[in-house]
Amino acid sequence: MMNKQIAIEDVIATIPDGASIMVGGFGNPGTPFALINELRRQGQRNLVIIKNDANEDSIGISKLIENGQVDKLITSHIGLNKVVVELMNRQLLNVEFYPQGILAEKIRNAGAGCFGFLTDVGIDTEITDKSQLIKFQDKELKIESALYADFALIHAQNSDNYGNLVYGSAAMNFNPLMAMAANQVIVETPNLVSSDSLSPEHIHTPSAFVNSIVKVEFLTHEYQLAGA
Amino acid sequence: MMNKQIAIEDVIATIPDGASIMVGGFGNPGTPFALINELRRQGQRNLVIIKNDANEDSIGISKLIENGQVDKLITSHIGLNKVVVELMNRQLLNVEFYPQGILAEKIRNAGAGCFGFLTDVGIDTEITDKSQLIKFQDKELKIESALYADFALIHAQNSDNYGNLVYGSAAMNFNPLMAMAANQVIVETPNLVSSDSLSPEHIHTPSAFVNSIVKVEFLTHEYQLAGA
Amino acid sequence: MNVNKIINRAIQELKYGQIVNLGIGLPTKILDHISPDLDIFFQSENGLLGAKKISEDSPINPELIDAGGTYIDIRSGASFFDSSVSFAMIRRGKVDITFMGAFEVDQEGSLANWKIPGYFSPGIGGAMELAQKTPKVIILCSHNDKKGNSKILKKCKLPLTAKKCITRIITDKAVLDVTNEGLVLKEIAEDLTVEELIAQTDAQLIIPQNIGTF
Amino acid sequence: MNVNKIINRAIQELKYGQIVNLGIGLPTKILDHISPDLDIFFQSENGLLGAKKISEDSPINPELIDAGGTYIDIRSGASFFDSSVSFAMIRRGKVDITFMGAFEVDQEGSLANWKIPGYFSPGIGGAMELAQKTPKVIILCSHNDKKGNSKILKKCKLPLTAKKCITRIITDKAVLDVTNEGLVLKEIAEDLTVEELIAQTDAQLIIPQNIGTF
Repeated sequence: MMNKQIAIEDVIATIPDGASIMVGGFGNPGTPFALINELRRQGQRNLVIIKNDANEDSIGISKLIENGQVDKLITSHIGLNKVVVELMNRQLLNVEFYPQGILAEKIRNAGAGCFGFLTDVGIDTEITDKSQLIKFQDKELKIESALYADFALIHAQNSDNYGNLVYGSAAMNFNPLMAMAANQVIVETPNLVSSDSLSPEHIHTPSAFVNSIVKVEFLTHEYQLAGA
Repeated sequence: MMNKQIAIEDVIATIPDGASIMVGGFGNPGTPFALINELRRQGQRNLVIIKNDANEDSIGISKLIENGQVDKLITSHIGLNKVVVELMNRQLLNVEFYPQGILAEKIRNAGAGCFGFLTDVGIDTEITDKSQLIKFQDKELKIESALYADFALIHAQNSDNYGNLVYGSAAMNFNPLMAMAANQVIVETPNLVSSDSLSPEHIHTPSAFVNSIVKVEFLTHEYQLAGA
Repeated sequence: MNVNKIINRAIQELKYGQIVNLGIGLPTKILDHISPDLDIFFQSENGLLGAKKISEDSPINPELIDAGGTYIDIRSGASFFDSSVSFAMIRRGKVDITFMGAFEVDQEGSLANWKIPGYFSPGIGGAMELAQKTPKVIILCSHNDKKGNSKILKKCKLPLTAKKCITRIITDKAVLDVTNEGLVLKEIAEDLTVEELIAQTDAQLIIPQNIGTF
Repeated sequence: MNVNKIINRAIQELKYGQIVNLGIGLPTKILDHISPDLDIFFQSENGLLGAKKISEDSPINPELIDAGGTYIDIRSGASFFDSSVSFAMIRRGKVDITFMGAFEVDQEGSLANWKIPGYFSPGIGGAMELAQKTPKVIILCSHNDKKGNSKILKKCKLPLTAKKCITRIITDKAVLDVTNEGLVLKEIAEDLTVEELIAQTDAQLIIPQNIGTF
């Protein structure tokens, strides 16, 4: 570990075709736009992307989807991206939906090194096939499997050289969960700061979960857009 | 919610005989000694106590156990408390042990409103009865049930009037997990501070999980002792 | 539809100290109309407690949005947390009230608001957990659709968000409570008769002696 | 038993940049002997990364202990987290090395260090997850017990902490590696012959051509 700083093109080049990639962010806040843009430039294909939403059209992961780099999207809600809804409806993109908190918990469960959890969310709805239910302690419950990934792309407000991360306001969302659940964690940050400027009590993601840090020299317009 | 501040004797009086109570702390740091001492004074009985350890003899939850108030202790390790080990060996106290991270995760799972999780920890050891194993995605796994409680007793370094909590250094440990898993959460803090002095990004336990706040006017000698 | 009528009636549900989640659409309009003095914590499922309408002269923080993607501000006592904690809060019933829109509701208290097969399937979002796990689920919707069909049905036909989850329904024409006995008319719009309301409602209504107006 | 010999040999396992957990007993003595310049992060399962031995003239922070209850300090780049994150880190294999004591180890790499039925059963603590989930599990123990019996067995008799989990065993007499073929002698104490070691060891040892001394 130690100095994990690396050039953006070098670290994105470690992602192969067919990789599963968790992407932080809920709408715009916390979305690692610079890492995504480099992935779009390098053009890896057959990707499985895991993100709360599909961003809006023409930005974020929507760029990867529109460019045909994504085979499957695992998500919660894509209602603010008509282009991706259209690609899904035309069966050009495989989309797997989960209730938002279940998606978060599947990722958290992987991050905790577990293999699944028991829930009753949605058991009275069409998202549950009654044949999957198990009886546990007199309740009808569903096993949701843990969701791991090969890579996570994370946007942090601050990072030190070790990869201790702090997120800004609502940009936290899925980022700390994905940083725990993925095997290789790549962080972009506009602020590479000294460790001594971070309070050890207020680290959101401890350095142990971070593999690579990219200093984003300037933030593109995407970071300034309205969210979702 | 709003002003949740309450006198220590009034809030501890809401705990009935037979209650299940999670108690924060790993060794001394994070142990709510003042709340425990009041529970000892009021003398509720037949309690189920859930804590990482049993503190050392004559302090913390050991006082409750030595006073015969505890029927059952759910814990991870009591090696630093010979008195409690002796009570267990003489079958005067029912003790249920879990691996430390499994105990933490059982509490976290309840805190997340789930009912259990799948793990392979300890499956090759005597803590696992092979008949409990289930096959899930080609792995032999154990279902660990979520661990809920009626009450949680929490020690926070800082709290505002709403119950936004911040823990000090290694005093965090089980406290934020228990604050989510218990139905009634009682916090003691030496520092009742204004909300504006807390950074919203650095709240460890959001106010939604806190029911009652006790301002501890002075800290007893127990808070100054060596840990564990 | 008289949106303001629904919103004004919805605001009467709010009490000092509550934690409240506002769904996208009609419910988020509550933030625009509420008195800033009311001591309420609005939870937004993208990970914050204490959302506040942004004032027009405040600078925008691009990292501070609500779950619908609108720029917001925060109040004193606010907190940020990750998405797993946000839904832990919801599944543990710590959000006191959720206001949601609806495509259909029924007299059993079931709700359909996330999918219209063949037309609209953007995903589930946070709706299922909010509907299933919040102690008080209050639906804000127009009483009838654009063609005049009742949205208040005997039985939902669309895929459910959650079964038997609704506490109260506030429309432009009525306030209805879901009870074990069925759907009880609590209040009726002041320009409507009970007979007119029944004619415009598919669900069976229980009509008590005393009915308020709004 | 020559404790310093074991500790000094153990310290040679440490490399720049590693994350290391130290079990109670022999392993925690590593903190006392290590160079402060070595850029290592010690994880303590009570919820911190970056533990450091407290210097004698430093004020004690009563909320800052390691998992064994000893007052410690933290280094630059340290972080605190809750117990679920602490064990998430462990179960995800983010702790590179764990040093642990042992009652018994065996030639299959299994470990017994948490319970002696009838004599010692203080609970499991963090041992099971650390042993099962850490990529490199290094055992530090005396080669023989006080009666001279080998702790390095063909098969553990005590309840296991974890099966086939050990990478390397460092005793006062030998350094042994667990391999698919069995227990390989890597290094031997300089005052001992291979024949003497074999006589003092219950487990079957694989003796390669080249053996180091320490």
